[in-house]
Amino acid sequence: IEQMQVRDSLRMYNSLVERCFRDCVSEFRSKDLNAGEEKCVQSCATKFMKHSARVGIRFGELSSEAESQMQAMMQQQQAGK
Amino acid sequence: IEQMQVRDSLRMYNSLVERCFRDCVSEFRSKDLNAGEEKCVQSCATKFMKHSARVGIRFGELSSEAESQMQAMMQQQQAGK
Amino acid sequence: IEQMQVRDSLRMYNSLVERCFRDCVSEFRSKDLNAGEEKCVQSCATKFMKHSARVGIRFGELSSEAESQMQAMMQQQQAGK
Amino acid sequence: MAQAGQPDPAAAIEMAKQEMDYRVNLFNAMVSSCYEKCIDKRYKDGELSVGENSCIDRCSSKYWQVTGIVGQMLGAQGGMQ
Amino acid sequence: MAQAGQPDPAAAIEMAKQEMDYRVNLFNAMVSSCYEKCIDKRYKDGELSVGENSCIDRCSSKYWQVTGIVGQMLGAQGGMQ
Amino acid sequence: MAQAGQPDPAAAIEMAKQEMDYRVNLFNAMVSSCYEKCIDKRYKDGELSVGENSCIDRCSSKYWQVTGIVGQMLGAQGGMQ
Repeated sequence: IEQMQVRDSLRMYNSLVERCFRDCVSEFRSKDLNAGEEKCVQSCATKFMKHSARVGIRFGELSSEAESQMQAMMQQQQAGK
Repeated sequence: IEQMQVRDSLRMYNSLVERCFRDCVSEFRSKDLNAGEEKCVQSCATKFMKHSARVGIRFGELSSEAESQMQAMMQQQQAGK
Repeated sequence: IEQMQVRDSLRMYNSLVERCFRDCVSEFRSKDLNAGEEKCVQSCATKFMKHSARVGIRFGELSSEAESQMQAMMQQQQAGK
Repeated sequence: MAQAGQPDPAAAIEMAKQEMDYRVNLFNAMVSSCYEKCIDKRYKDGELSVGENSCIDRCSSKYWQVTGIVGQMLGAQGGMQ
Repeated sequence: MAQAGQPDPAAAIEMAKQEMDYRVNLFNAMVSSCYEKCIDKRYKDGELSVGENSCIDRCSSKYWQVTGIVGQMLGAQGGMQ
Repeated sequence: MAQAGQPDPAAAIEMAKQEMDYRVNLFNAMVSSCYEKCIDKRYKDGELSVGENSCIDRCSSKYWQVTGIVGQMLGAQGGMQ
């Protein structure tokens, strides 16, 4: 399970890099990032992490809501027996 | 092998959700799906499953065609020895 | 490890097919590829392999550069102790 | 000696893994789908705007509802082939 | 005591797994590629039209041919690095 | 008897696998990202032009720099949740 978490965070890191590269870098006249690209990558990465964190909170809420609904339903079924 | 099938059907389920969400939902003024979005998601899911099923049939035909060609070739090689 | 290499080359093969199909085939009036599509797929696959090979060389260079920098840094740290 | 209601530990671990795998994939899909729908890609800075934040909340909720609709449809027809 | 033509069981299972993994990936790629090429995304209802159905058949066939061409090219140069 | 600096072999193999998995994913992402940015999709022939070749070199270098920036940012805040 721990290995899965490492694998998943590496996967997320890879997808973050891919996305911010795609959105921020589009000029290939030199082999080094220019100042604008570098700043864009930093903003993109920060934004992506804040976004992920917020979705994570919502995801947790929605999951536990669903779980309590499930339990309420199962109790009703028990009572109806 | 059975585990792989569970994993693969979960993967397909995830990709179906992703696709139908992307194609059907594009307005975020409320937190609930409106009637049009809901209907769109249902049609999209139905269509996707019918599509998958049809590709599955074709895939089966093409696979077994390829296999008989392979066998015919191997028999020719045997005969040519 | 060997199994991972097989898996990875199969994955690359699949992504190559997907990409060249997407870029080269867009007409479905017959069930066989026409001459133009076939030539396009061949050029696409050749180009993709040459591209991958070149990225592979650069990737190797960048990796070993990074490694020597890392080692230089660690030696500095040792010396500074 | 596995009995109904008392599955053997290996199978239970396998199921827990798949459950977690499924949840991670769902979360990742939600993150990237809502990123596409809600985030301004100009990246002037690393902050999420008020509009982006409320879009993320609604998008997460709608995405969750889509998984519910699709899940019900697949359940109704006895899983997806 | 593995002999040529009589591989040991563990290796055979591993090969069967990879073969199946490859086929599942190929099928999934075919499904999503042909979905993009053939399906009308307006989702008025859940039915596939006559045009969509015949497009799916031809698309599957062409996709299969592309895998053949690419496979031959990779085989000819002794696998893909 | 695992001691600091002398991890047990199973964990070491697991780490090596993850390291390799990470590098393969990074390489694949670089290949496809730079393909999108640099390659002319008309596929008149299978050759890479001079412009494409130099674009690939610069793109690989910039992609590598983006992984560095993002890696530093994630490291600074103690990994990504």
